Amino acid sequence: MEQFLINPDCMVYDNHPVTLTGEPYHYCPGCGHGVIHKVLMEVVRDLGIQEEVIGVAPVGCSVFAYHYMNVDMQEAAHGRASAVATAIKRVRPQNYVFSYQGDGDLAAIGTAETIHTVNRGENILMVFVNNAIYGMTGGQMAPTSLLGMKTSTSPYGRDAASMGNPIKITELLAQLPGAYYVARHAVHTPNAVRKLSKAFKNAFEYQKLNRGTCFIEVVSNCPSGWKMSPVQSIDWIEKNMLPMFPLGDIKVPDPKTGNPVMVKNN
Amino acid sequence: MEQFLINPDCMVYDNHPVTLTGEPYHYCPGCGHGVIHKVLMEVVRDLGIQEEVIGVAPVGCSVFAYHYMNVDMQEAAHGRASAVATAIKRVRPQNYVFSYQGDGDLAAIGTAETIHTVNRGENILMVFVNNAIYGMTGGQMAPTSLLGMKTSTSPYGRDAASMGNPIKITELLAQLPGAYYVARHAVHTPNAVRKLSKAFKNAFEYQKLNRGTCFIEVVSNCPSGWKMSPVQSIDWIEKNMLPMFPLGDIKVPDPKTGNPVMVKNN
Amino acid sequence: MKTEEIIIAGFGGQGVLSMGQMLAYSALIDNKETSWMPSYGPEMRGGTANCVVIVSETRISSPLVSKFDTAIILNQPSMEKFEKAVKPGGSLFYEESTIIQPPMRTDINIYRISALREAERLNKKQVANMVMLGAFLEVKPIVQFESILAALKKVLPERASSSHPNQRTGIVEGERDNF
Amino acid sequence: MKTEEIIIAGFGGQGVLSMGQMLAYSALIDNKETSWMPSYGPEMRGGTANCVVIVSETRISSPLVSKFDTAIILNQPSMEKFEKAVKPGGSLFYEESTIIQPPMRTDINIYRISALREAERLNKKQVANMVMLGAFLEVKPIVQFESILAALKKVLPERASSSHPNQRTGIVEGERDNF
Amino acid sequence: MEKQELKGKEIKLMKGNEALAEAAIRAGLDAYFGYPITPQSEVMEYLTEQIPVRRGLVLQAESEVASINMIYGAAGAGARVMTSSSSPGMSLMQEGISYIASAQLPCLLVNVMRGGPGLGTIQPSQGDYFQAVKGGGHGDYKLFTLAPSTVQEMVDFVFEGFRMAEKYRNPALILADGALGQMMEKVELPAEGEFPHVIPDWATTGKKAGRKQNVITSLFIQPEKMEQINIDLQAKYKAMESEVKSESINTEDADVILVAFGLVARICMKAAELAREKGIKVGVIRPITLFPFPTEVLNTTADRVKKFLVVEMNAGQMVEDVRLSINGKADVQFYGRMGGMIPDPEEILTKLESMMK
Amino acid sequence: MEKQELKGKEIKLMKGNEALAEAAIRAGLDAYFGYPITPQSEVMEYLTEQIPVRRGLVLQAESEVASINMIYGAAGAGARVMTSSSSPGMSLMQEGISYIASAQLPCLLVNVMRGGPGLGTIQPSQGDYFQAVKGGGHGDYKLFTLAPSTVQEMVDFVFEGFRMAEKYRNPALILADGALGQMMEKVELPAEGEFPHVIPDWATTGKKAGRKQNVITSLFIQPEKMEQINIDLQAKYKAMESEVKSESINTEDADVILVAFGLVARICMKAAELAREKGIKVGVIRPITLFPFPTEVLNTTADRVKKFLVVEMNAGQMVEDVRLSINGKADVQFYGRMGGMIPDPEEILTKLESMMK
Amino acid sequence: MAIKGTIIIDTELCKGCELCVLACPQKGLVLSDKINLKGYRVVELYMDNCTGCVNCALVCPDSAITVYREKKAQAV
Amino acid sequence: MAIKGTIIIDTELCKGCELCVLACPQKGLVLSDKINLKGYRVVELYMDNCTGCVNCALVCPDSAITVYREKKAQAV
Ligand SMILES: Cc1ncc(C[n+]2csc(CCOP(=O)(O)OP(=O)(O)O)c2C)c(N)n1
Ligand SMILES: Cc1ncc(C[n+]2csc(CCOP(=O)(O)OP(=O)(O)O)c2C)c(N)n1
Ligand code: SF4
Ligand code: SF4
Ligand code: SF4
Ligand code: SF4
Ligand code: SF4
Ligand code: SF4
Ligand SMILES: [Mg+2]
Ligand SMILES: [Mg+2]
Repeated sequence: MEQFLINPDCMVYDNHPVTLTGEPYHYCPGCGHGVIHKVLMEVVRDLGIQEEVIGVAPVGCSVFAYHYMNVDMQEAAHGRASAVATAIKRVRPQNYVFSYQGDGDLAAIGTAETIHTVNRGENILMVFVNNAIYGMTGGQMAPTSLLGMKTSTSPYGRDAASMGNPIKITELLAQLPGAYYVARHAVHTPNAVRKLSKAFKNAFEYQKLNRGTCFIEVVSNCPSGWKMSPVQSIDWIEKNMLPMFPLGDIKVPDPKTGNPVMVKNN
Repeated sequence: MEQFLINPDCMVYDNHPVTLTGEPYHYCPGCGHGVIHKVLMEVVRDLGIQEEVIGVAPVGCSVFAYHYMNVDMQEAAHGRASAVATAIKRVRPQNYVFSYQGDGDLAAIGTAETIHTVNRGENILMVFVNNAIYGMTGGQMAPTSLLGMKTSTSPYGRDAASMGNPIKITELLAQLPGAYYVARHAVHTPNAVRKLSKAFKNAFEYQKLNRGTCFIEVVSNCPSGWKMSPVQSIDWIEKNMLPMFPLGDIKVPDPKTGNPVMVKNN
Repeated sequence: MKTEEIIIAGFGGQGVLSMGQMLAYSALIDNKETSWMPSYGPEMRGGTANCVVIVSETRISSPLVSKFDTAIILNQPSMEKFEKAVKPGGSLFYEESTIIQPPMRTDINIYRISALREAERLNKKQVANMVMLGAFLEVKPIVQFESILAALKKVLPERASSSHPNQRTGIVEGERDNF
Repeated sequence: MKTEEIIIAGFGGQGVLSMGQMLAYSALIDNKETSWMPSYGPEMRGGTANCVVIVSETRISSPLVSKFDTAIILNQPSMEKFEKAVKPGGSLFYEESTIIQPPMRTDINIYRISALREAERLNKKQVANMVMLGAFLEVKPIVQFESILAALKKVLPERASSSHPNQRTGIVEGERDNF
Repeated sequence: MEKQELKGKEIKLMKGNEALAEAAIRAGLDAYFGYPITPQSEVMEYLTEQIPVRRGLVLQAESEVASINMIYGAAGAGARVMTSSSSPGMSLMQEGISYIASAQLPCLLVNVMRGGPGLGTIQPSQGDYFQAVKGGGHGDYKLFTLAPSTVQEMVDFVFEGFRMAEKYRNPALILADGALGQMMEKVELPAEGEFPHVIPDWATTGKKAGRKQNVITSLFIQPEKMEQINIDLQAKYKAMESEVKSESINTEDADVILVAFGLVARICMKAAELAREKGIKVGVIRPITLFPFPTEVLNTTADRVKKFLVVEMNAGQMVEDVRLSINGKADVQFYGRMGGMIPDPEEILTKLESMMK
Repeated sequence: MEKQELKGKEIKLMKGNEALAEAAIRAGLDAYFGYPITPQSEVMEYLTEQIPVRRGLVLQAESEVASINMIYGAAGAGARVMTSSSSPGMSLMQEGISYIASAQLPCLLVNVMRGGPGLGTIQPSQGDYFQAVKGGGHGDYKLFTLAPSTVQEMVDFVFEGFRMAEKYRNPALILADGALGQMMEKVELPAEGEFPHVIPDWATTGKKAGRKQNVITSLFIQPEKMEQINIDLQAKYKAMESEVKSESINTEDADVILVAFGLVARICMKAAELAREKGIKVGVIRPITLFPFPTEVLNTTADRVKKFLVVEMNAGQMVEDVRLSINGKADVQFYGRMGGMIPDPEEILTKLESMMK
Repeated sequence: MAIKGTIIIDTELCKGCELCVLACPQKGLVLSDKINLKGYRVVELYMDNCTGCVNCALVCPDSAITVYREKKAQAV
Repeated sequence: MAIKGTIIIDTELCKGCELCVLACPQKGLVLSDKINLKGYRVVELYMDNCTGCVNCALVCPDSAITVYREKKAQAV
């Protein structure tokens, strides 16, 4: 029976989309980056735009994103991916451009570039992977680390008084007129992954129409930085990340006018 | 009659508060910086805190603020006044600390420092002088320059599609939990000046209570950069600046709880 | 003339920079070598401004010099700074109304100009600098009159071009006499 | 012993770094000179890790050397890299279960250790590295046994200290025989 | 806005900053990214006025850090790009420059120097020589560095800078000073459209079916690989040495040589004229490329001439490269003015006289 | 959290980064501002764990740009402050460092170098020598630069760095490499609380009635004034030369001298041992302060020894200062590894042998 | 019975994170004792109740899973 | 009649911006013909209807104006 199934005709999920290089990830077991890469590249495959996409990798665990994503890519300096993406899109408006950044990259050192890229409404997709920690450098506190969360630079837990509150940069960015489509997704369940896929698809479609910046936060996990097993990290996302970073659309085009409107009660 | 009036007893407005050095300003005729300096220093005088205040000057036309404000001051690198102020306050919590910054300084190059200072809720007063232009360098476009506004780097007028919309950074910052008191004032009329004075006073009082960041935007004018007379610039503030940057409180402490709340309909 | 090194100095608003530019433009039109070097920066904010113009028949080495063949002085602080910088035998032109302490040197040629008065007579205060330039050219015709008029168009912004006839009159008046 | 230069190499999770640290700590307790130099960086992410430990009676010049008196090898890639780096007459210890291609050199002393099996026997896989260390010290007692036990406390984080007795057994077992 | 025709060859009187900007347009600039700073804001101002009615694009970034990373992105996408700034702004760009050098992206950087350190003053300076040629950013890299001394060279070196940048896949730098940016001189502008730019095949333009993905990166985490990159870079820098340029004036019979770059070289020429009037035989060597440095010409000149005076608007920076070139063969002295002060020919003459006593 | 007692003298086995952090606490650090970057993140990690239960304050900034400007602010307010980073992060600090140098604020900077240029690799390097000693930022300024070669010196130079910084009102820099940050050695830690810090009277602490306002600035817009500031700075740098430090090992009878700083100096010592075993008389000179540079000792050694080999983990940076010191008196050769590779004693020996042939 | 499916796990890509195990509605996956060349214990399908729902593949961070599913038409 | 006041303008500080003129509810200020040492035309009080309302001083960017006002008590 199984033998009968295993033929190209019956394949319903291909683990080797042409848009991935097939190179095994260097990520830790269970790391969300892998899923996000895959979903993004599946969308690129599905839309048939592999030849037109240019991506920008950050400094962070996904610094080697170009080893995996089989599209033209640039590796940006820490925090500057959106500036790099801005320039690429400006000189090559005919291409689809995305940046892919972590929370340290996008919401700490790169805050100015992030805000101004969105404020200018650059016609790019910004993928923001929020794992509430600096994964690559060994688990330091990120701007999105939760209150009380222990990291290697908040060993007694993040304390609002001295380290500030976790920043909800996505909600801030949504306020800017340049932001066209803003949503927060996750990859902790199959359904979350399906929704993320749809969101990426929307974003590329809006980019084709030159509507402004599409910004998609993906709540992700970092089992190593969080010092727990991958399975525990999924639970931790549900219990701790999502209450602070609720999933869903934040700003979407009005179906009638096409103008972006804030989603209420988000 | 006049002679009779002119005696210290009858003086109701002293143009030489001890908190100003008395050095004549280098500002252009009619420039708002002068008024803002004066109001700020009058409040310092009125509160009797001259010995405890440490100010931070920006790079911008007010780079020489310390020539005029007779308090201890530091001159910060362009955009970094809030980082400098953060550090001063952290090592000297017993002092009152304020930063004084222009729109280019605070909302362009210094965006990351601005956001994170407020997000950490540093116990300082940030004075944000919004004159919608880079005064010091000769009238280039600022992040707050209005749509259609002609500047030396937007000679055909600011265009949202390529240069983005004027950024309302004050409204953004008010969203951050670290922001305790956020308001927008101006100096174009005597009444506006009176309100600004009150706001500065509030801010220092909250600082004493360690409540978080107080952020006061002051809509100001730059006759030279705007290429008009001082009197015309007042009119231009009313007609063009205020519709985009409406005056009033944005976030204030709830009188009952003391917790900061957003002011509705702002 | 082989090389003429000129300093023009005054307050920011007196048009010293554009006066210098006109001279340089004219030299260009005359196919001469020329350089125009402004002072910029701190002293310009409401303070003084100056520029050094060199017009030469040969390649100009340094566009910055500390001794001048000619100084055109429009205010008192500049007089104090530059009177001593005129080469012996050189010339100094100054606007009489703004100078409290007239120059004292005896080894140079001194021209006292009533440019402002002349300009007011023409009902255009702004052309005082042109009057001054005209006076200088009367004494040292280092560029052709036609070239100066052509240069006017270049230097003055589109808008100001409307005052062109006046400026022209200014130069002409300046060239006429008034010292 | 005047100076002993040791490389310990294996996969990230095998505890090679802490094994080296224990050795260095013990040397410190014994009042010897010591240095511990880890490889860090790219090869560590899910890959190999190694450290160089030097224990000496005199001042240590370079903490980095390319030839070793002893190599303690815990996986195949490390064997390929470091077998050739053992000085003639030196020693090579390796964990039998993880090595596919055993060492071939004849000019060095080779010790094949069943540390993992031994550790499994003790019901604590994590102490395999201690078994290995014990075996090494049995051959080359460059630090005192008491010092190694004292060092244990220093190296292992508070939490892991509970496994202290086991670790201790590991070392003891390692010292006993098993090669 | 309606686009203008391509401009032909022209002779004009122009400010250094504006001439440079005009030259960039004529050199086929695809994109400029920058942030205002005195004394070079006219570059962007000129471009924002001209580009919309001619061709290319200009974007005022939120900072110099953003600008330099935009340069990285646009250069990586195959565009001909330029940024300009002045000293403090250049300091902020150092990380980005190191990235660009490492990723081997061609682009043109312009530093119109002002007096430092710190916020300093906006008056002219040459205080960033070290930063330019020794590498202000981290790691071993070099910028092809051109030092104009006339407004004409502000024009010519834009073309030369792009040419070198593209030939070697390396950032080029024009190192000028504030005075050069502000002064006007006659310039001959080459015709527009005669310096074509081909999008390089390594650029990220979208992974077409026939080829492998293109990647722009400066990350080579394996030290062996990173060392190889460095070896390649060093070989490239070595190859660049063939492009070295300098100007020697009246050095044949000279008893003393003035060495200076940029505007100061012209002041030195004037000083040399004055000195010759007084009977002191002075020659001038002007390094035109600061990297590669004209080591050879200095070294061979030192076989004959035993006194050198290096003049700079700083505390003594290029003088080190002169000493390294001459390697003890002659006496190398230094005269410098700092913090925005410009030396005048007379003071150089005085120094020369004291040396010849 | 309850505060611990002051710690007494102790001997410990510590990682370089942690030893440095511990030393800073014992040296009375008031505040640390920094941003994570490999291979020095342990500095801040250690401090965030220790400081809350001991004394001082630590703040993770949003970036290196913010960190260095926080250092400016806190130093200007009279605190004893430190930041640390690694190569790309240091590049981002260059503007701020230039400001600090110009405003003459004492503080301690630490660069634990990694391989560049660009993002490069996290493996050890000495590629930022030029940036450190020539000034990566704009304008003429110098950092008092210390190059530790042992973990013990990572401790000692924290004290020395603060001492020099405060004595000269100048930033001091510890220039280490990644391996030194990561390795463990025995260290003797001085007792805490024995290195008192007095808030300087120029600091911004609030303008008390009796005195004039205190101002921290690097802006001196009048070039005459800015030049004077530069003259003062240069005089200060000159004065610092009296603090120069180096180590000479077996140079008396040497036929060839190895010159190296930091960890590489120790590798050279090993190479020298190996060479002497083979009969080549090798000495080692280790510059300990990189600015001021030990010009004198190198120059006088060159009166006798005619061969020098400079070894660095870069493409050849300090070798220029060695050549400048020796000024043609001896043959100066260079051997370097780049991009995170560490030379081993044997390869240096091979190079030595080829030189002595 | 539900539509029948199956999966193939590329065991050299699998890192044994067990996220697929968590995601499988059929509870058909389990961490096996097999260790791959990189040293990870890998997951395997131990029940034949797979529906081909794709859930496991969607959440697999290492793209280790291919899913096959009986076609509707064939199922008839 | 309203409470009587007056002002003193430090003409060396005044830059003739006329913002005080705009702000004076009594319309008592005017740009005069006098030019100060810095070359600015300065403002003067040309009517004696000043009420000492302080408006002019508040908006004066150059701190040029001191205001005096008859005390209530005195006014009685
Ligand atoms: C200028 C600079 N500063 C710091 C670093 C060190 N660094 C590398 S990645 C990183 C943060 C990574 O965190 P994040 O962006 O959240 O990505 P993640 O690894 O969590 O995916 C830092 C601080 C650097 N490479 N460059
Ligand atoms: C790093 C750096 N970049 C740029 C500059 C040049 N600069 C000085 S002030 C300024 C902008 C001033 O505008 P704003 O902050 O709005 O102040 P204003 O002059 O309008 O009061 C700029 C770009 C600088 N000094 N340093
Ligand atoms: S450190 Fe965290 S973010 Fe980085 S690869 Fe590992 S799990 Fe993923
Ligand atoms: S340029 Fe504008 S902001 Fe600056 S002093 Fe003049 S008017 Fe004021
Ligand atoms: S396809 Fe569905 S049912 Fe089959 S193994 Fe995967 S998750 Fe389980
Ligand atoms: S999710 Fe993928 S990597 Fe994780 S255990 Fe399952 S198959 Fe293996
Ligand atoms: S005090 Fe009031 S009434 Fe008097 S001049 Fe001023 S604004 Fe006018
Ligand atoms: S507001 Fe002040 S500066 Fe302006 S005109 Fe009136 S008095 Fe003069
Ligand atoms: Mg992260
Ligand atoms: Mg402004």
